[in-house]
Amino acid sequence: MSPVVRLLVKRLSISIIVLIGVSMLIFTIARVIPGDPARIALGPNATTEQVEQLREKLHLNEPIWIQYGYFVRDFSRGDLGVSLYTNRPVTTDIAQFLPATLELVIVAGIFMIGFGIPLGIASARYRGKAADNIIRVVSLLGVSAPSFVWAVILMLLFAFFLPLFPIAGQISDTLTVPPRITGFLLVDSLLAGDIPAFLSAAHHIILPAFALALSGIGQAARLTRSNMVETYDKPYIEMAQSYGFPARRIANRYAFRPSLIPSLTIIGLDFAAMLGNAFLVEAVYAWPGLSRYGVQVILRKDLNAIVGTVLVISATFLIVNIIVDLLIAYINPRIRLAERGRP
Amino acid sequence: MRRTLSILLSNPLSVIGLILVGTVVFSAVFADLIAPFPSHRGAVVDFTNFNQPPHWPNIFGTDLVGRDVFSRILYAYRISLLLGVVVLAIAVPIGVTVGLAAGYLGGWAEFILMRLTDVFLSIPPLVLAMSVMGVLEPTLTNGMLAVTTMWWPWYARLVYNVTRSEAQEGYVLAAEIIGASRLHIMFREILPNCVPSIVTKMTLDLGFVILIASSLSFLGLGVQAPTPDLGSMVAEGGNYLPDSWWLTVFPSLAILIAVFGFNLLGDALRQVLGSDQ
Amino acid sequence: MNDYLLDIRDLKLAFKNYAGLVEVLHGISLNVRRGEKVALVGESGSGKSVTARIILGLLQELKSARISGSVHFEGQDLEALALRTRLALRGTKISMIFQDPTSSLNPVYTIGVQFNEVLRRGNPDISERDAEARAVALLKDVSIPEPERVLVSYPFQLSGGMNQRVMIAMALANEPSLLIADEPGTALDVTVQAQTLHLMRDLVERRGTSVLFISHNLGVVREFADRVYVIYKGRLVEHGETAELFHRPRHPYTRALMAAVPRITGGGIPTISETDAGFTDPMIDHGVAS
Amino acid sequence: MNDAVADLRPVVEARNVSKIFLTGTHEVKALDSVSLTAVRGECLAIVGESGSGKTTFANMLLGIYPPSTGEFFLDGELLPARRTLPLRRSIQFVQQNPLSSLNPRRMVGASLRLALNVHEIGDRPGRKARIGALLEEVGLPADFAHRYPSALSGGQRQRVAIARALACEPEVLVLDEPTSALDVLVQARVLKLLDELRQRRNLTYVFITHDLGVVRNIADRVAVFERGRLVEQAPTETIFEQPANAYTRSLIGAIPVITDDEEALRRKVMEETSAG
Repeated sequence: MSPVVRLLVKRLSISIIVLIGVSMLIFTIARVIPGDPARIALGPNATTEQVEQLREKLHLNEPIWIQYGYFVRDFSRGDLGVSLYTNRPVTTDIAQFLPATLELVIVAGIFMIGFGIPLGIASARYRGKAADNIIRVVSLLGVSAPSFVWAVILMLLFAFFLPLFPIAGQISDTLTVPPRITGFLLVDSLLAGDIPAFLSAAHHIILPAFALALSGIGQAARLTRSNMVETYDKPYIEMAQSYGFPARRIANRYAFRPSLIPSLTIIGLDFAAMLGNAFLVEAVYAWPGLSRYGVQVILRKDLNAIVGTVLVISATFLIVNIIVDLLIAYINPRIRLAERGRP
Repeated sequence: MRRTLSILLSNPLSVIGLILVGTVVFSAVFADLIAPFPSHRGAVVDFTNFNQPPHWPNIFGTDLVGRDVFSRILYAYRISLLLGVVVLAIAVPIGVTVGLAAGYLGGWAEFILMRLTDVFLSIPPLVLAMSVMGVLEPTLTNGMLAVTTMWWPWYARLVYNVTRSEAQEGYVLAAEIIGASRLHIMFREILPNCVPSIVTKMTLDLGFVILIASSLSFLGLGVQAPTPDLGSMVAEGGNYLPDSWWLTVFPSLAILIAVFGFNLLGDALRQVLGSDQ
Repeated sequence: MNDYLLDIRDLKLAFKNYAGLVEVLHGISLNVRRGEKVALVGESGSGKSVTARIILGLLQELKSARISGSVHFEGQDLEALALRTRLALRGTKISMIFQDPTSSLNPVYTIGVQFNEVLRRGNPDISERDAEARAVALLKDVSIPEPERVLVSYPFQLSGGMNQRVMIAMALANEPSLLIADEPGTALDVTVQAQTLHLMRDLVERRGTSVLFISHNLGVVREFADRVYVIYKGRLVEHGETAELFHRPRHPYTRALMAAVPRITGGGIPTISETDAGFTDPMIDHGVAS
Repeated sequence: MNDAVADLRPVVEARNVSKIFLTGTHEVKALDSVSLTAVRGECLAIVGESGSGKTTFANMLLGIYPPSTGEFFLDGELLPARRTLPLRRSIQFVQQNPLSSLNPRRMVGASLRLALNVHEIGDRPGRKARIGALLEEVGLPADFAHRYPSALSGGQRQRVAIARALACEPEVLVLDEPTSALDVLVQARVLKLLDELRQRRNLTYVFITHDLGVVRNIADRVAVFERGRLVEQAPTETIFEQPANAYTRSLIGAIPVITDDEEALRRKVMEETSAG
């Protein structure tokens, strides 16, 4: 078995253990609710019999581990139960709302890497100089406000005062939405060959994605900088300098790649944070993603929907982490090739 | 200590951080004395002076029921800082103990504790806090509980990493050879060497707790009205953009300034204490 | 002018920190002729490694470093050269070997990739195929048995001794006139260190490369160098031809240093006085027979 | 008379000790059935290069991990895998790098006090005086107890590490390259101290090193390890004058020396190699 395959198998099995842990944790949290979820779901006008029927249906009268057993049984059939809020299967709800959120997060992730890492490289290369200080302050500002603050500020600046971008929504109202294939509007509009729709969707996503990405950009820049500055102290950088390679080449080639290895793990975690922060940005820009659904189901103590939503988000995060691990393995030959035995 | 301070004061950014943090802490502690309208922290209604842009004496304007935005920001700082201190006071000891045990003992303890930590870390922080907050009544205590739930794993991970590398150091081996107990080695030998990293992170985190708590209340899952809260102020004001801009802009800037201050200070400490992770 | 390849005059170095200036070099003057192997020997913190880095211009990039004095290389004043010209000397006319070979090679690129870049420093137009052929030949010169296999390996896959040979081959690849060796092989086992040192000596003698050899190990210096400078706390204290200096050390510091080395012929652990009396006495120069 | 006989009994004995490490999928034999003894008051040097197994041997003697097969004995008693406090106290350790072996955030006095506290040596008030005495015994002023390691030089730190090992009042001291991180002048002073302490306290040294020059002048007996095997053991004089093993000869031949006498010895040893 090649080392990469072994790594993948190991990571996958750990992720599954963690996911089981997440399901148990969130299941426990969802079941310690004070008050009767059935009563809350049915409202004050329902009769006692109706409430009792729903409790029976949701197995609420059984001990919690039995309830968890039912949950696992249903889950293995791809059934996350029915939402008490929408009266639809939770899987249907998630399939409807998740793509918009993922689309937002992916675009924000591209911004985070595309802006954050080059800023970090520049900062490290000019460490101690003016450019470094400016980048450090700006990236610190980036991480110093929650996404909703950036969302509000960007909206004020670039949608109201300078009306460059639309205020809300995913696509212009005057356009017909392209047929849903992947759920990702940017992809679907391209698949449909509908260029105006694509441009409108792109136009709509820039501001929320940037608001979501700002703290990630700052974090990525800071991380890249600090890991690269550490790498600059390594003997192999001094050796590269002793060969007179240009500073830019030393930064981009000799210092960047080794320092990316520790940065990538944290960037993966930041991606997770963005999945959560997307809730904040979606609320500001009326983005039709998982946010409103998630907040509503939490406020209504909609057990199945809460568990389902959190599980899907965690699974997405774990998948991202596995991808990050594979990227690290690709960059780091020590992982890619089995290490020599040590005495 | 004196060396630490003299290095801190020699860097303009750290000085700015100190000033910002000092200002925030001062205004939270002495809100009663500074706030022009102390009673506006509660459910006061003044329909003769509502939704007014900044003017004297309401320098940050008034909200939809006529309360002074500036006064409310001061009291919001007080609650945010209290929340931050309490959360860290609970989360740090838990996280540190878990991290030390997992990092030093290894084996099954490490596997179980770190997988447990992974479980918490693989739910986005905000989503975890939201779920806890959602099932509980939205009170300040429960807010603290929700944020603590998501906070300790970060300390567990930090201390675990530091412990793992410190455990390779000769002084740990030396203590083992002498026959010192595991508790001694964990808490008296290794822990002091984790302190710089922990202190740095705590400084940064006082800012980030404010950030997360405001995010929760922004979504309506935090401290409830009429208690002043920066997140809910932004959320309320957001509906009246761009005309009543002061309702959102000032609380937003208040969050930014507080978190930025703690970040500057934490960064400076990181450099001085040499705890770059 | 003189015929020195490297001529350092009254070199001073200080570092500025928050507490003030810390002087590291108090004005040292030393030279290396063409084809000569000169050692700079001293304990840790004596200033020997920073001297090497000043020659290459690596310390000048530090904001905290204060440097004065002159460094002439091939008759040119290095400080007077434009940065670009000075950079052009590195890796072509002057190259350097570092203490720990394995951590001095970049961990994420293969030896072949790194070798290729070094060769491109000397000849930017060299083709991929020529570069590989040249690398293989150079690795053979340092007695590496399977050069093709080594070129596709990463540093962590090779032993310390093997990496040391690779580093020597790289340093000599562009036929520099001056090789600076900073504690070469100190991180290696004695037998490996002995082998690579002999190898390096043979190679530089055959090519007529000058060497500035920096070490704390008197034994290694005695075997390698033609001429020796002894440095103590940023000051040169004694200078002479190797045989002369080792037979008749005159400076109190040099004598203490030599007395402190345990002999394999026995004689017990030397008694070294706890005081450093006389260590800062003026420099003794044995002169050089021409 | 009885004392003399007792003194020749081994204090430390290793019987057929082997260690196998698992790295990934394959096994590495770090030590291959080594048997060795050290008698009371002796300095036994263990010499070898990296991968020779000398550090593995020391680690198992110290109980850091158990041997895969074979046993260690102390004063004729089998050493168990889990060491009791009295056994820990009997075998102490001085590491190569004092910068790492002293806790940077604990004062020198606290590091020494730990040993006294763990083994309940002396009463509480007496421990302070004992710490001062230990520091003076290794040639440091007593008030160094209130310093942090960062305020000491390399040689001073190593003296503190030695004092800490002595605080346990051990019988056996395992010294792992105790002077190789030090400058040569400091090394000579620390070696002198170690030699005096051994005589004064009748300690047994297991001295792990790669530096044959040091070995020649401090050890009574030498054991040469090569790739996990004990290839030669003999009194120091014999090892240097008439080395029997080819590897031992190559080690001696590789030492950089500074006098003509040493060079002559080295040449003699190497000639025997080519002749043999």
